[in-house]
Amino acid sequence: RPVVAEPVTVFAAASLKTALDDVAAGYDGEVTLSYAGSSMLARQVQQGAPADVVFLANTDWMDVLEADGLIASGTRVDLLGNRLVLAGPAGAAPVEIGPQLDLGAMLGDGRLAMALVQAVPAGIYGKAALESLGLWAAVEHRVAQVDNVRAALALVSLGQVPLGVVYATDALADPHVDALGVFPQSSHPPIRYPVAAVAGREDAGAAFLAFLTGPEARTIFAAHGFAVLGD
Amino acid sequence: MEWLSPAEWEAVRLSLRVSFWATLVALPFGLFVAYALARWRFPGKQVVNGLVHLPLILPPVVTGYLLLLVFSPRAPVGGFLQSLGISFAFHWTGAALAAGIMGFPLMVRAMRLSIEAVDPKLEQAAATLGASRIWVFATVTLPMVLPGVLAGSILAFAKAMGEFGATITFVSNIPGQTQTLPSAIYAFLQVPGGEASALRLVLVAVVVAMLALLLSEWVSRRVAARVGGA
Amino acid sequence: MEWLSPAEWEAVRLSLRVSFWATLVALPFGLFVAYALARWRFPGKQVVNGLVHLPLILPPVVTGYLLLLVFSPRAPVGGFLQSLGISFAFHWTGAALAAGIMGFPLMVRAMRLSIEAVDPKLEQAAATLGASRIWVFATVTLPMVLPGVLAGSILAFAKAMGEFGATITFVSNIPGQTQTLPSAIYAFLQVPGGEASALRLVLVAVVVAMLALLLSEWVSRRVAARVGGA
Amino acid sequence: MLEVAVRHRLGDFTLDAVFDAPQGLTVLFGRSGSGKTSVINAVAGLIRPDAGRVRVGDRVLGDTAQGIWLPPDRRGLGYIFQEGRLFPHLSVRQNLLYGRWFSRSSLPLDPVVEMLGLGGLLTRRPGALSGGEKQRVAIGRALLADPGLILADEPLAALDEARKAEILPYFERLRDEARCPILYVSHSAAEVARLATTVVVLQDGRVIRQGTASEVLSDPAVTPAGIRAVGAVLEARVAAHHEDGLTELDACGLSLFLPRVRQDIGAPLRVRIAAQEVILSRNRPEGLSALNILPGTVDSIREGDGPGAMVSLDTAAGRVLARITRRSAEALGLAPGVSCFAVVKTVAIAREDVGGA
Amino acid sequence: MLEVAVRHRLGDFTLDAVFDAPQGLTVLFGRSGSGKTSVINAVAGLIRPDAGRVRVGDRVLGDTAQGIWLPPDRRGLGYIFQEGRLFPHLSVRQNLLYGRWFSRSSLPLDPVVEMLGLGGLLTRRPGALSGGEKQRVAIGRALLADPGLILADEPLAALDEARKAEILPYFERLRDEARCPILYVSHSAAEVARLATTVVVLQDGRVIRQGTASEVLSDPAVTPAGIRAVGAVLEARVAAHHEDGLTELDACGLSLFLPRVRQDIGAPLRVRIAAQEVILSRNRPEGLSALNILPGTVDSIREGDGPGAMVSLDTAAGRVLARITRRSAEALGLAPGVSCFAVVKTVAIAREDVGGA
Ligand SMILES: Nc1ncnc2c1ncn2[C@@H]1O[C@H](COP(=O)(O)OP(=O)(O)OP(=O)(O)O)[C@@H](O)[C@H]1O
Ligand SMILES: Nc1ncnc2c1ncn2[C@@H]1O[C@H](COP(=O)(O)OP(=O)(O)OP(=O)(O)O)[C@@H](O)[C@H]1O
Ligand SMILES: [Mg+2]
Ligand SMILES: [Mg+2]
Repeated sequence: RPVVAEPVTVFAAASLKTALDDVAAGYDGEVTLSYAGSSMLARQVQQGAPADVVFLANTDWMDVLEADGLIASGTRVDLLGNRLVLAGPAGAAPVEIGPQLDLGAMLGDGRLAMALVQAVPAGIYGKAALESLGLWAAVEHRVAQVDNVRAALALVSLGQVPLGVVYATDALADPHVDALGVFPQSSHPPIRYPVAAVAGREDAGAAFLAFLTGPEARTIFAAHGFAVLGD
Repeated sequence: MEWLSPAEWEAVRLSLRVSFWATLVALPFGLFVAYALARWRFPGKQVVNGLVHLPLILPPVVTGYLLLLVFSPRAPVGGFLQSLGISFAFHWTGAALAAGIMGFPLMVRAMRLSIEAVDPKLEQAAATLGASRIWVFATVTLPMVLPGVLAGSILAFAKAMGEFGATITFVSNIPGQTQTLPSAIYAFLQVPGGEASALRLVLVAVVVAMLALLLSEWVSRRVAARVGGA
Repeated sequence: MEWLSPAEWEAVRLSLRVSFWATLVALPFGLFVAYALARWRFPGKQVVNGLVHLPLILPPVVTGYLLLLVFSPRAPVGGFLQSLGISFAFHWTGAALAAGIMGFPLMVRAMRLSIEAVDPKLEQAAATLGASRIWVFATVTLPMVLPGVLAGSILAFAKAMGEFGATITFVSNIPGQTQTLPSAIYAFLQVPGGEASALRLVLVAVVVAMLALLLSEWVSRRVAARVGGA
Repeated sequence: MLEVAVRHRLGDFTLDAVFDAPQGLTVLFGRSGSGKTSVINAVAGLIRPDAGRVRVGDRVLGDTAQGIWLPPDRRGLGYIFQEGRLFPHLSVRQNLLYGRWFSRSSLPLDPVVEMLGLGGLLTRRPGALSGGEKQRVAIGRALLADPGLILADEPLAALDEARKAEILPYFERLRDEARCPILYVSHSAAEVARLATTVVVLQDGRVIRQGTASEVLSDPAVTPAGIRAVGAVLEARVAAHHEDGLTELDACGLSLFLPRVRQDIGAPLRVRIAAQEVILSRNRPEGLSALNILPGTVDSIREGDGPGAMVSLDTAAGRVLARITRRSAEALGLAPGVSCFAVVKTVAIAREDVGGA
Repeated sequence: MLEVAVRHRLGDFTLDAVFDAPQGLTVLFGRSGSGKTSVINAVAGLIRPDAGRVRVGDRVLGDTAQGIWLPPDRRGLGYIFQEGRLFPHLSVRQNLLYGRWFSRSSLPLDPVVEMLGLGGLLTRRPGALSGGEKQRVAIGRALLADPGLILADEPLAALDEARKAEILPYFERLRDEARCPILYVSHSAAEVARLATTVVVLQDGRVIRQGTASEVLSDPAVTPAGIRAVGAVLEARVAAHHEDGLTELDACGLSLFLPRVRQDIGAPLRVRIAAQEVILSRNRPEGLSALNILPGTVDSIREGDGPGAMVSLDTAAGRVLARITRRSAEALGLAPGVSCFAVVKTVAIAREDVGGA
């Protein structure tokens, strides 16, 4: 590991903030972390943003960047994974998530909080999962979509809705919320957090990328509830 | 090819409805607060003034979050309203509430400026002719501040048409209920290749808001012509 | 315990700087546009009026995206500016640009209302005494619209303090560079357990904006007292 | 009838005016800046004085000692402001009718519109009126409020003579029909003499003199409106209307001829005779065009700074003042106790100097 | 010197005024709403008439036929508005000095402040002034702009007589020192007679009569200001200043006595003699206090609607008008060609009726 690394600018999905802040704190060099939504970050990279490393919550946008030739070849790694859970108020009874689940009954006259099902990854995955389990039709008109998964969690946390579909990492951190059940991994496309160096800036990003995939970082990510891929 | 999908039409209609009601309902409150800030002295005036500006200062998401906190069924206010059968959650009225609150500072400022510009000598003249305070307001102050009321309303309306962060946080995005144009636009912008669809909706929003603007300018000119005379 | 981390202090400072410059630079343009809209007749006036209101109508993300498309180093305009050594994208000046544009409609409306309230008879009187148009503006119109200029500026400043969507879309959220208070708040709200930190920053934002508001009210009262007299 | 006592500070200026006027029209007289408008504003309730009391008949409109200070809208006023203050957003008709919305009665619009010559203007807005037209609308607006107290601050200043001559009788009628007390500011001696029941003279915020029009205007020591305002006011009755257009008055046995007045025979009348229009003669003059010749005795001669002298003459009709040159006074050998004749032209007593008493 | 031709429509009102006035002070005279302010606004460039031409001396301020219409700030004006229009955000001093910022010269402030009695008010704002004080500041502001053309729209209307008497000589001096032409609106016959070089009478937007003050005011057919405005204006020279405070004038061989005037011996003077103040006598009257007795011949007798008759008398000093009753005219046997005497009191010729010619 180099003694003093070059300063590095990382554009990272906002949902990674807590974990990535911790990871960067252990990095022996200057790291600037810019957190925003994946789509914003990708567009900014498309427009020539001064990012050395991009770390997204969404493989689609990374695919776009890759297709545009904006990421350094061979640097892309799907570093983290996550799970979808059905979140409910703390203390509620756990359920088995499968085709037999009577989600409609569980909701009563309440709604199911999700991120935007057409636009935001957590929502897209959630809808896919519910569809593959045959549950979507029952709740399609009962979904309250919000612009990000944290807002969905907030709805559950505040009791505004009885249930929400969120990431495991989110449910873990909120004391008012429990994960009532985990969606089977097979029910939706794998949830990946790809990271890559930006084309033309791989020198600045290489060291940090290496650090991200190193053991120290892995431990921290795991502690925040992420599945660290590529083990 | 349909230019807008039925769901999108629904979003247009809903945006209009939300903006209209947000503006209309905010109007009397805005006028009252503007009048109080312009003309009265009372303890805590600066606090009221600050509160009115708050939605402008806070990131919209925070405003939406605070609204959630206040109006959620677990909160006292929300619980009380629910016991009365009033619920904003996931309902277009909640979207209107959020839009109204976000536009409130703009509305109040415009009205307040106009009220401050009214010559108190004219109000005095009305009083000497027997008009009580409320009549003075209705027959002299109000007609003279109409341009400001209009300007404030159009600002609030435009703001309501564009409001997104607070609305989606507070009432989420339920097609036909709370999916306004900006939510729909936002959704398109999140996915690769959604720009074209977003652009279509942006154009619709712009056209609608411009029509409202032109209408307000026209009304405003008529009002001004009436007052100006020479 | 430190109440704010150095990075957060940095965000506070940056927000202030961005809002200050956004307001200051927008001021002359706002005044000019407001005057033109209030007093001149020219073809395309309604188009200008519409353009001014656009940032209010569009979801902020759209405005930010449009700014990004225009001013990014890869776009013609942005490239040209960069060749002149002027850079907006991913720079604090870009945050100021975004904030200024978002506050522009509020500023212009307030100023325009004030200008429309100035009695042209006083301007005529100044002209008969030999003051050319520009002098009439500087010695009569401007002093009389100061309350409106101030109101418009404070609205724009408050808006700049709270602006988020357009800013983060245009210049991203780079600490020390483009991370304003609202962006920092946003980042905290995106992760579990960030609410407490977000709340702290919200309080800071509110306090700063309230101080600015109080200052403006105080200045405004002094100006009004000067003009009022009796 | 009208009791006013106001103490109030405005910057360096201190208003400290106390007066008590009988039923009728009270003129506030005084130089620019002497506090006339301030007094009226206090009576109207537009300023709340540091200390003060305002009473109209039995109605106490304000008494700071008792903590009473009625708001303007509960005082039943018709205030004609010095500067118009028309409502710019209302038409002339709406301006005129504004006060009627709030008063129980409803005076007819037409006579007032006609008197003020506003017929063609009813649909205009004030912005499209001339200065004098605005002033007339302001007068109409106050009168049509059917007030219990009229406050008129130089209501006729912007008007031409012909228009004044049309409006003055209206104020006279208001005064005479005892419809309501009137507080009236004017700089015109002719207006004062013709209208005033009582004159209150203000100077630097204080009342320096108060009395009937005849007392105040015939006091050569108090000539706030300049020397031309000095004159005597005689009380007379209409004796006959002659065919040649003259009216003969009986002023305590003396005949006075005037251009025809509208009052009926027997009606009391007040006639102001300006001091400068009186010619004196030791012998009864013959063959002059002047028809009014009043025998009398010189009471006093007061010499001024200039070439003039003010001669007070006691006649059967009352005190008459004559301002003549000192040279003439000497040439005629005038001195107290000397008898002589006052000659006054019929037409010199202009219409605005004649009013019902 | 001053050429004005304006055609302009304002709603129903059509202004169509054409006149051409020599150097000096031109009074616009006419009833309320006759178009006086509109004419002045056109001359000031505040309205751009449908068609018009305005010239002052050699300077063409506007000529719509040539497409010229100078903006107000390039016309070198001092406009005293009918309604004040002070700048509310500036102090009285700043208001007064406003025009000086833009004119090359800098008239001293103090004399104007003193004449207008504004000494104690310089630091105030207009909101804290009385009506008359505002008007005086407006006068001062216009005068201090050192204008090439003064436009004064009823500048003295809100002022008391004493203050008027202080300001009138200033306008006279401006007129006489040929400093700049003055266009002046007034409803007061005394002001007109004293100040006017030329009088332009407006009615319904048209010029119905134009001439010197003596011509217009002595024409009994044109009495726009009411019958009292009728009078003759005599030209005379100062003959002697007597010790008893009288000034003797020589009006073409006839002596006239006036209260002392400030003009030097030999200076030309204009004296207005109001028709109603003239007494006629067939015989030279003796023993009267009136000092001025002018022999003459009756030129015409014009009977009015009322009891009066207007007698024109040709005297050596010029035409004198006397308004007497028909009864007196008959009693004295007056008819054209009859010789008689006009009697005028010395003090009846008040100071505001006397001005340098
Ligand atoms: N904007 C307008 N629209 C219609 N008529 C108007 C307008 N402005 C003025 N007038 C009319 O034009 C006429 C002339 O107005 P102007 O102000 O010149 O009168 P004036 O002679 O100055 O009268 P005053 O002595 O009352 O001030 C008036 O009858 C007035 O009603
Ligand atoms: N707000 C104020 N502050 C200080 N002085 C004031 C204020 N308002 C009025 N004054 C002064 O009070 C005095 C009386 O004013 P007021 O308006 O009563 O005079 P007025 O008799 O009506 O005079 P005018 O005939 O000129 O209208 C004036 O000297 C004026 O300068
Ligand atoms: Mg006054
Ligand atoms: Mg006028």
